[in-house]
Amino acid sequence: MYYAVTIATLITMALALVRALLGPTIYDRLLAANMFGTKTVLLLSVVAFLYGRPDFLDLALVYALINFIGVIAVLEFIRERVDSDAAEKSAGE
Amino acid sequence: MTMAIDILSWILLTAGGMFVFIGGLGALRMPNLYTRMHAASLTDTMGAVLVLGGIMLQAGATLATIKLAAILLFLLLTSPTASNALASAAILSGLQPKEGPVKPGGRTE
Amino acid sequence: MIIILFGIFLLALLVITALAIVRSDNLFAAVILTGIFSLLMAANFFLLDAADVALTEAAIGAGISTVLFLGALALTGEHERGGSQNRLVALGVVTVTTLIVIYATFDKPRFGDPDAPVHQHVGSWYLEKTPELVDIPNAVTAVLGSFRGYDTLGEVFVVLTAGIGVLFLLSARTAGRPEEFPVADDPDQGLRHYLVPRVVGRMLIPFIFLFGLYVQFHGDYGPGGGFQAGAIVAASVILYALLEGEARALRALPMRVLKWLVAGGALLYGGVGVASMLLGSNFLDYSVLASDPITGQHIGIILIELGVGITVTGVLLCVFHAFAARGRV
Amino acid sequence: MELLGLVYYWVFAILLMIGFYAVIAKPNLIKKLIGLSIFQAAVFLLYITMGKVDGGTAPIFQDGVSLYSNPLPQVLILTAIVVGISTTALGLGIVVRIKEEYGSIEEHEIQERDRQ
Repeated sequence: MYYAVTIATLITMALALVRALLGPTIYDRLLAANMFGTKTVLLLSVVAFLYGRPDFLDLALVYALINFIGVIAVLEFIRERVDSDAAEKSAGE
Repeated sequence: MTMAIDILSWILLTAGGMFVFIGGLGALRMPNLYTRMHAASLTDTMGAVLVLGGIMLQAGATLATIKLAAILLFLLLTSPTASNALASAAILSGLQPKEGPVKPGGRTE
Repeated sequence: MIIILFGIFLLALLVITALAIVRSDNLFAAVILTGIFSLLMAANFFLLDAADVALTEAAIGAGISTVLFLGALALTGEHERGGSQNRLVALGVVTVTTLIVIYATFDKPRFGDPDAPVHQHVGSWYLEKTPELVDIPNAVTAVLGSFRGYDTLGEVFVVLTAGIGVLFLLSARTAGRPEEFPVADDPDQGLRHYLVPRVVGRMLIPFIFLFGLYVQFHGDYGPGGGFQAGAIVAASVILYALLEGEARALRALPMRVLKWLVAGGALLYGGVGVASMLLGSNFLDYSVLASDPITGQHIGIILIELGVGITVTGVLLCVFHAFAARGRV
Repeated sequence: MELLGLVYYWVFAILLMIGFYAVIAKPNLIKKLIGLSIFQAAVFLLYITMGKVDGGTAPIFQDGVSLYSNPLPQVLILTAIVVGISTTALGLGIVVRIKEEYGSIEEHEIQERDRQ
């Protein structure tokens, strides 16, 4: 049954990647990247049990803790850009 | 007893897999950013709860369960926060949510 | 078997992501895709039994590399002008080289072959001797800290040198700029108007820091060690800086302290080596640090891992502050 | 099975060349650095792939397990990842200084200004 969850997670990762590639706005990409992070946490937890080495859950814990720093950094970046240059439109491509 | 736990965790894992998949589908197919975000973030947290809950039942009362609970707690804290941050960044940059009905499968951008 | 299929699926995603990164015109989008690339790399490392490496990739790739690239983008602009130059020549070179390298892979030992040449020399010796000579469960930490301590010392000094280089480059004053740029506690700085990320982020910072310390000191028994811990601790301080503004982060950990951390960690590492020399053994041979050789090894590994962690934290934070300060001028 | 294992090496080759293409063909300096980090990642992947042993597990000793993957490539790559981010940061620092002096990070514009 771990395999079923792993396969579902992998397919969802592929779907999220397609969303990240399509865009169209930068926020869609960011949403996809964030989703990808959550999926990676699930994948790593499930695979740790699949391998029979549950002590490797530390890895999933790292991602659960610091994955959202990326989103916060982008938010800060966008805030600065909006402040400095309101004219530039944030169209993705 | 172990049989019951196995069946329960199997149900949780399958449901979690479904939720995860539906979230991915929603993030891909929904017509604009805010609906995509809705699909992705809601099913994301639900999927995480179910999958990690299912694994926790398998792990039993070990250190692994505590770690899984910590992972779940942090995911439940950070994932909605990231969605909130993302939505406010999108609004801030002038990407307004569209009102009114959307044609199925239609792209509104 | 089925795990290999999972791995190949992840590798396919990896190649697609890499292609998208190179093709994208918008550097901002490319940086976000780099984050996905790093997640895929970590998942692949984990499937290939490299838990320690996956942890390092997670600690570096999830936050810090995105933050550094964004810091540089804020200073240089995010749009790439002009397409590829000499596109056809480059494509030709790249295609031919790919084909040659793929042709060469047919002579490689089978994937996962236990008799491959890689496993014939020191690798298996390390696995055999670790329980006897160092006696810690994590063979990777044993090799990193003890058997190949010289190597790691070299790497730490490369990190140190890179950090010093960034400080030299970005602290230089340019003509027409004010000599001192005051770091004011601007209320608009950071994300203070965003209540939700700020509150949740502040709740998380202590846990990230604590987890960094756990990774640092649990490195002998599970995946972890100084390199990973340094990156995680640095990530927690960077999160603080992002949420509360540069000024507050600099008040909590001033640049002066950070520079001492950078030098102090490397000094601690070298000092352990010199101490073992003074006690009558070779440089970085920890066996003499205690009456019992194995206890000596344990003490030595904990000390040098601490040195590595301190230096990595210091360098990453110095680099982050250097980019951020440059943007404020 | 034989071919499935080789896929790892092929992906190494392809990633290596994708990174190399970005370095030689893209005029934007930051894009070159991103390409360089993809190149780097490909090398990491090669090392870790070679360290894998069939049926082995991560080289962290556990009771009841006798077959472990090779720890040596992992040690080399673990340190290389951290060194990689530091050197990338150094490269980004140089790019930022170039932008300040030349007003551009596109290779041909920089060369044009050099010729003046």
